[in-house]
Amino acid sequence: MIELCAITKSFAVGLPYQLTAVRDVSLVIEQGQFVVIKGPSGSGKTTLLTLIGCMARPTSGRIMLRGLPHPGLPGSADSAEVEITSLPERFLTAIRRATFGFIFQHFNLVRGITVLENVMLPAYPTGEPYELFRSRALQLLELFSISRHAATPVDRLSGGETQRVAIARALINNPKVIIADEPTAHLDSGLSSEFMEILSTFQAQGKTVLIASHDPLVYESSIPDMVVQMRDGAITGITRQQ
Amino acid sequence: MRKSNIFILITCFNLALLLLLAAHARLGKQNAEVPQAVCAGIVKELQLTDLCLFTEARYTRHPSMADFHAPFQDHPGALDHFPSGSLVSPPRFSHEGL
Amino acid sequence: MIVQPAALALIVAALLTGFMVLYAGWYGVRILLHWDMRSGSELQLSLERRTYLISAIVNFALICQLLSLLLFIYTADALHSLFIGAMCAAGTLHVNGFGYPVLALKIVNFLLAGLWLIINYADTQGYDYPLIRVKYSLLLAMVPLVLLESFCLIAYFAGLQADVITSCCGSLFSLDRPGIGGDLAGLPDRSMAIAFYCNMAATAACGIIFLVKKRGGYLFAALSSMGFISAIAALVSFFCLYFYELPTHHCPFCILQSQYGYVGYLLYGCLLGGGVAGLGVGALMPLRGRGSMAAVIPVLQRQLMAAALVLYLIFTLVVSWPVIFSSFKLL
Amino acid sequence: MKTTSAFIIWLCLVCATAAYAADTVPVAGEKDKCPVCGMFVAPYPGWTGVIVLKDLSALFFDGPKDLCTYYNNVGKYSPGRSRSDIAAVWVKDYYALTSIDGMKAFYVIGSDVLGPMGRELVPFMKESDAATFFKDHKGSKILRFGDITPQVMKSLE
Amino acid sequence: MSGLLARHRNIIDFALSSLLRRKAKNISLLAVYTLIVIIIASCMLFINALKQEAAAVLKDAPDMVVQKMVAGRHDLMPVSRGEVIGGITGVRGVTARLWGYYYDAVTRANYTLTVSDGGQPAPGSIYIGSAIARLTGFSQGDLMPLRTYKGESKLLQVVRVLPAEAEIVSADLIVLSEKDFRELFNFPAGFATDLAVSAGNPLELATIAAKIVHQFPDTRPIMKSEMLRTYDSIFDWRGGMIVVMFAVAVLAFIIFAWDKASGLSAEERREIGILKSIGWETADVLLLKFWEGAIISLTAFLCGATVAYCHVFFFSASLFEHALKGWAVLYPQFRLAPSINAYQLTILFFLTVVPYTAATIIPSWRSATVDPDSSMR
Repeated sequence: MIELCAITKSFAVGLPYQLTAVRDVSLVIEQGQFVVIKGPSGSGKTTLLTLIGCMARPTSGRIMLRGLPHPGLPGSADSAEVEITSLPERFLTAIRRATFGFIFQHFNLVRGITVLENVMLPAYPTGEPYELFRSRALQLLELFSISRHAATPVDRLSGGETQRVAIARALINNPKVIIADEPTAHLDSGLSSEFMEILSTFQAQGKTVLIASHDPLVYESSIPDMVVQMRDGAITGITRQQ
Repeated sequence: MRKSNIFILITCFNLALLLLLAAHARLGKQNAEVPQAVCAGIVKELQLTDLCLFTEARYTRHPSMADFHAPFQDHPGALDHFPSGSLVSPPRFSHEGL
Repeated sequence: MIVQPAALALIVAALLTGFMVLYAGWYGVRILLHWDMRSGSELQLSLERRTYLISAIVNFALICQLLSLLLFIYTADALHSLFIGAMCAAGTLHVNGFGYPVLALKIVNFLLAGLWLIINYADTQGYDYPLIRVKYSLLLAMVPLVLLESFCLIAYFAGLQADVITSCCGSLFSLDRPGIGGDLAGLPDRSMAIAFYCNMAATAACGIIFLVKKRGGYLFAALSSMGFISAIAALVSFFCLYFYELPTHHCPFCILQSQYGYVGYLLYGCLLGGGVAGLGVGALMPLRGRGSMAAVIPVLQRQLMAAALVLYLIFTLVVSWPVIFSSFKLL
Repeated sequence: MKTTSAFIIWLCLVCATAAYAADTVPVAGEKDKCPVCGMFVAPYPGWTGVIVLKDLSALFFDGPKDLCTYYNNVGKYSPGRSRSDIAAVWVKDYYALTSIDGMKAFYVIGSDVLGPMGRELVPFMKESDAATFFKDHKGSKILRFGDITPQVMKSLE
Repeated sequence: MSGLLARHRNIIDFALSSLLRRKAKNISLLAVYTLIVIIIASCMLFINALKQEAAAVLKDAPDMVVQKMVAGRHDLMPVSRGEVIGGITGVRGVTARLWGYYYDAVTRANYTLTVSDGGQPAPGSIYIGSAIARLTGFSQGDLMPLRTYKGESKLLQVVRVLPAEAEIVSADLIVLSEKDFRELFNFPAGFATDLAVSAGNPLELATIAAKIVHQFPDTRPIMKSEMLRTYDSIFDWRGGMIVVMFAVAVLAFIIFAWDKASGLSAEERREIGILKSIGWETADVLLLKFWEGAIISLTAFLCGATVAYCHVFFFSASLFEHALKGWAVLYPQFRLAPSINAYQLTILFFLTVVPYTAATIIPSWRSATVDPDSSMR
């Protein structure tokens, strides 16, 4: 479970051009939920995702993780509750690596290296034996039927293949939460619905899925459990689907 | 093969090469004992004091026999032996051609 | 001034470490002044990022320090032929007043940098930056010492004049010479050896007690520091004689030469490593109550203690070897 | 008759070996160690002293000081032997570095020249050499072999 | 422990991938770096081999040479002083040395003429060094003309060419008889160039030298240890100067390396942003940068040292030949006894790898602190 309590994130604090991207947001996301955050661009969706995904620390407010892995911190059981707002970057990164898988707007693959290497990248600094995560990466490629491209540099892939590589990379460390930021912005309708289908299978596996999007194809689909509406950094409404 | 393995192999190969060269040096030192003994024999027989490395001036031919003002001794144009002494040639004197 | 590749290499290393440590010290001051863990401000974030740079720099400085300590001693040893009367490093270092201070500072700085890295390691294991002030105060203490060392090293090489008449180790470490060398050599050899063995035994006992009962960390640190000093004293006054098989030669440097199989590097390496680890145990003692450190430090202390014990054991075995097995006998 | 000739042959042999013992000085090898202090002798050829026993075995010393220590207390270092077993004593003349008869040499003590074992008895064949050395190197006394008593040895420690 | 090792290996994998992606840039960096290592290493190996050669060859040089000085210059030494010096206690023997220089206007080379103490060769015949034989074409049995002090030509028969392997001490030597030597230069009888003194006990040399200076204040004794030390300091000095000169090259290279490490392109920034957002920590990126640098410097260091060794000992340091030859006409050809040791490699490491590493620390850190959320913006 992820719980946000009165989260505010400001940039350039104390300067004339101070900007508050997220304002007093409180939200509870249960394990296994499929959540879409919708809103126009500049509404603070992405900033909220970076805060939840342990990439940045809020200016005020608290974020609690419950039942999620948190390596290096006391309380070894995953059921323990961790307050992540004031952790050093080192620990935030460790949590991010173990808990979250990210899919970015432009997929953000590292150019010039192969598909396989791109998929394995998040596992490199974990110190896990190479053979282990390599076979996992090959399985994922198999799952998304792109194994034949394993040794191809990512620059040579088509849009759909790139998307699937990005998803495979998000899954390499076996995360409990998948975070996707405007994943369908550059995809045609066919690929977008394929993408949603794939994500819904993750939900079926018990993973939490968190998407920021202003694409109607995403938030009007029947898949999400909850749609959070944002405007100017604040939540303006929550729609739950049964 | 993993890239890191290739790198480690290449580095090991380089190190082995260096070790091989160290072994070569040891061997070469033994082989050099004979010529060095010949040299030492001539040094002893002729009571030599210096190596014949640079024959251009007496302070470079016999550095250990030269004195403090040696650079001024050979010809008026001789500059200090380093660095210009080994790079600049002396002026040509008229009496040399005779 | 002696222009020689090894001297140049050492000067380059000294300038680099001096400059880097000064840079680290400057940010150390800023961290001490502005550190506020609860704040998520940009200043705090940038300071947190600086800590990575500073530990990278001290890491670099420590490795540099260790290598240059070895290179310095070896160079001093290799240069002895340039000085009349010098037989080994002892004479070369004695050529001018900066030689021995450089050596002492190098050893002290090595110990301090090792200590800093131990504390830094413990600190990075904690999620609440518990040791940040301790760590950066220690860094600030190191800065002037490292700068002084760099200065002394450059002054030493700048002041080296070939053909200076110096003393050889035989006279520097002879019994009737006033000064620390003579005092060390003049210590009663047998009782020094006994003191050394007792000290090592006590250190080992204390370490084992600590490992089992988790008590007596301060005592261990004190004993291992004393062990460090008594090991050097015993080496100079007693064990050296067995390595040289000469009843009058007390030089602590000649054992670094090839005739003695470079055994000195092994001995001093063990001693320095053991010293750092032993001091680390003591330095961590007062810190183990802080925040998240309660879980981290005891584990680290046990590892350090084991390392110290193993290194001291190797040292003891190596120095005892010739005493037991050589046919040479002191009268 | 037979016994006489055997005796003569025996006498010749003894004389020959005695002559051998008196004339040739054994040279220390790489492995020879000083029986008094255990040091290797070979690195200090300029100081090496030799004692040849009657059975022609040779003992090497790294300096005249250790040689005299041995000479003053033979039984301690070679159990079962005594001073009477010694056939010849050789030391190195300081100036010439040649072996000379230790019994007839002149020894300077108290000088500023140190041997491998520190303060030394510096041996000379000629008294005049000893006197020069005495003056050059600030010696304190010139001794003959017989003057080297345990008390003198004590002063060298 | 194995986890730590696995992490390093994984990161090396990626470091190699990212180096290979910018092949042209990194290979040129490696090439320049290797070249600098080669030059510095060749210089150090060459100098060290010469020092060792000097020590090995000159170990039987005279214990001490006594020169007479007049107005700050060498002057002829009266042989009679040799008897006085021979009387000093501790002196084993004194021999008068006769030697000098001869300038050959035809070849424009300086020869060293010396008289052997043993009375060889006989009057009218000479031995010549092999470099002279090579330069002039004279060989055994030929008659070699030398100009006397009067300008006349004196024909001397070459009876022996000194062995080629001894060229490092004898390249320019002409050994002749005392009679010929004195005739050639009108060298006054009763005088010698200098005196060679041998001592029974080398420990006494200092005392003997002091006594000689006391007796003849206008003389200068040069002990063997001083001769050997002269070579040590000349070579150290020259080696040091060459290293100082190449320090400029190292400096330029380091600025280049700094620039390379700190001038992050937009592409590189983006990549590091991606790495950090997918779970690489600042320390991991630092490690990545460290390994990128270490791979380059380790490879350059090892290859450079190997090539330098081959250059100096297999190709007789042919790149340095011209700089060393200077304007000398006679240049000895010699092969140095090879030597390489950990000490030299450590110095080389300090002169090349350590500055490079230091120069890349701060830029690496700067690139490692790209915000993880930068790739989301």
